[in-house]
Amino acid sequence: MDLETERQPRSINEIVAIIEALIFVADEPVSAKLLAEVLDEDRETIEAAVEQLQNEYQHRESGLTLREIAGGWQISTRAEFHTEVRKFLKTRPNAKLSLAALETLAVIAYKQPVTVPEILEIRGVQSASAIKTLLDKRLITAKGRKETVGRPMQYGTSKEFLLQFGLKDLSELPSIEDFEDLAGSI
Amino acid sequence: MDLETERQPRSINEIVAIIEALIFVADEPVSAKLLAEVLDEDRETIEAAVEQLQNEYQHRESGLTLREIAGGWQISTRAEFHTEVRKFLKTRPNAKLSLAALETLAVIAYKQPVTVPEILEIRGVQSASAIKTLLDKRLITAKGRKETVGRPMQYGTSKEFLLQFGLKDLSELPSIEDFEDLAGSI
Amino acid sequence: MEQIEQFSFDFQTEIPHIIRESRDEIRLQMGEFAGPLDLLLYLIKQEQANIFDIPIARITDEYLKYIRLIKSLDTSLAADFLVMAATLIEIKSKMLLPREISEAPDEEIEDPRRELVDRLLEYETYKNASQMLWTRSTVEQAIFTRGKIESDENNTEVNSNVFDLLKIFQKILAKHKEDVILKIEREEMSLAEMLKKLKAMFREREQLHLLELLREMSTRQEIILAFIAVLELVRMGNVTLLQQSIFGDVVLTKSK
Repeated sequence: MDLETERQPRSINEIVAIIEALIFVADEPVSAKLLAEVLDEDRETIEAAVEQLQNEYQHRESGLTLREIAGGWQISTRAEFHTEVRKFLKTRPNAKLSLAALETLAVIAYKQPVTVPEILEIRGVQSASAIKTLLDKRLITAKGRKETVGRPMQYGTSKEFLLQFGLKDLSELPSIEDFEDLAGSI
Repeated sequence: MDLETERQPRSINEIVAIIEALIFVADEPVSAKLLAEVLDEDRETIEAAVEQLQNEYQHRESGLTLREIAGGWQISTRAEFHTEVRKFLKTRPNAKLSLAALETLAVIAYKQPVTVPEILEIRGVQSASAIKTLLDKRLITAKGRKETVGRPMQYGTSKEFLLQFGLKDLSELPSIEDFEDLAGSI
Repeated sequence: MEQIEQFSFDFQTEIPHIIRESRDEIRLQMGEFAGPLDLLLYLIKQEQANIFDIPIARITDEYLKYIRLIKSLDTSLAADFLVMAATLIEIKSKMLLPREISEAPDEEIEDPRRELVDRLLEYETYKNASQMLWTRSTVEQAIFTRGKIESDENNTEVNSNVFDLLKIFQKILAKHKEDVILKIEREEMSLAEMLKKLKAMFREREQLHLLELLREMSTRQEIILAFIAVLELVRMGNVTLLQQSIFGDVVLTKSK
């Protein structure tokens, strides 16, 4: 099965090119780990190659960009061309989340794993339909049960959340203290 | 609606970049004619820009190539990397399931241990190939025979199932009661 | 691109607010507040009050005025707004009570507004965070990923999570239920058959409780038939009806 053993060592440029091809065919962001596995190269080589590829994308005056999102690498269009892309695809901007859904999402993002009663406590209002919307949009997902009376379901954000909000991972979210400091001013 | 009229004339490099973005987001090869329409530029300008873009792709040592196919332009991976690309496509996570397999999995998850005739009765359709897929993906496993006529095999979910769906144990599967607060919205 | 949300808003232009038409008339502008805390926060800012020293009487009055405007709000949400109204009134009344002269004057007296202020601050924290999320998603909407390519052909497959399993299972069960009902309806019983069935029952025993009998029936149709059959048996003098107490069970007894 494993014919890889007899292959020639690859040059860094070749690795960069293969990585570009793989990131392109993938239908979701590709982690450096997976790239290392498929190419059977060590992690440092892959990371150096990805960095080189990203530099190339930055320096070419290109319509595309390579970015890190949801724990992996993805090629996407540059934001500045959104008017033309949208005109071409004949799409309108996505329907935005309602205020209630956004607030609920913020609570879930920062408090996860969190239960429905805990969300109610913070928002002061039933959040059932907002939670339903977020589940339907796959922005949140189940994160086990809380070991308390009734073992309520806990919710947390999903990979789709990272994708739709352009985050590498949750640690990229600004810290909640930043918003705490803003509260009560005015 | 048409705010385009007052836009600044674009530089050739900008046109090249936009064209790259449009070809990238398209589901099908994009004709020069369509590009000219969307960009509201004349055909010669577009053709010159596409040629420039193609030159760039040829001269970069890239994993991608720009090719003319079926009367339009398309970005694809370079043929020489097909081994790696194929290997990569095979490694994609196998949490993806057809709807039939997903339905069968849902029945098995919530009714386990359950036999093939019982699944047939609940789903109302033969589920043999779906069961085979689920067995192949190790999402379900045989759980002994049922002591009834014909002693049919019973199936249940596997450890791999828990892993892929992010559950600690089966009690973490969401239940209908979990959605009673969300009721009315589901 | 799927469009799910029915209403969208824009943080910069569509923040809900109240327009004061005259002294007693206020009008709600743009959508609904996301909850009672949202409304309260708005009113406090409107009054240019200090959140750490809320003029509780004035704010409560404003809040109650608004509550009257949202009578039409769906009941589950209205309840949460009313709970807050009760809380405000309670705090207001506590503030009106003369402060007892404390035994130890240095001792800090708990401000009745304290808990509310804490909740408002926590809520506002998340509200600010949600604005950040809104901005991020707006930026993200300007970025596109590649179109479909050949190797995507297995995209009929869905990436699933546990909620999909539950939803699908519920759908299957719902479909199943319909099938069962259809099957029963096809095997509809006639009045003659029901009479026969009842007579057979009375061959074996002297008495039958009506409720018990009706409970044995699996569909509305059968219950109605059984009831008519009982009346028919009474009419023909085959059984007598006896109710031992008002609202008590009715006992059918075979006539001698």
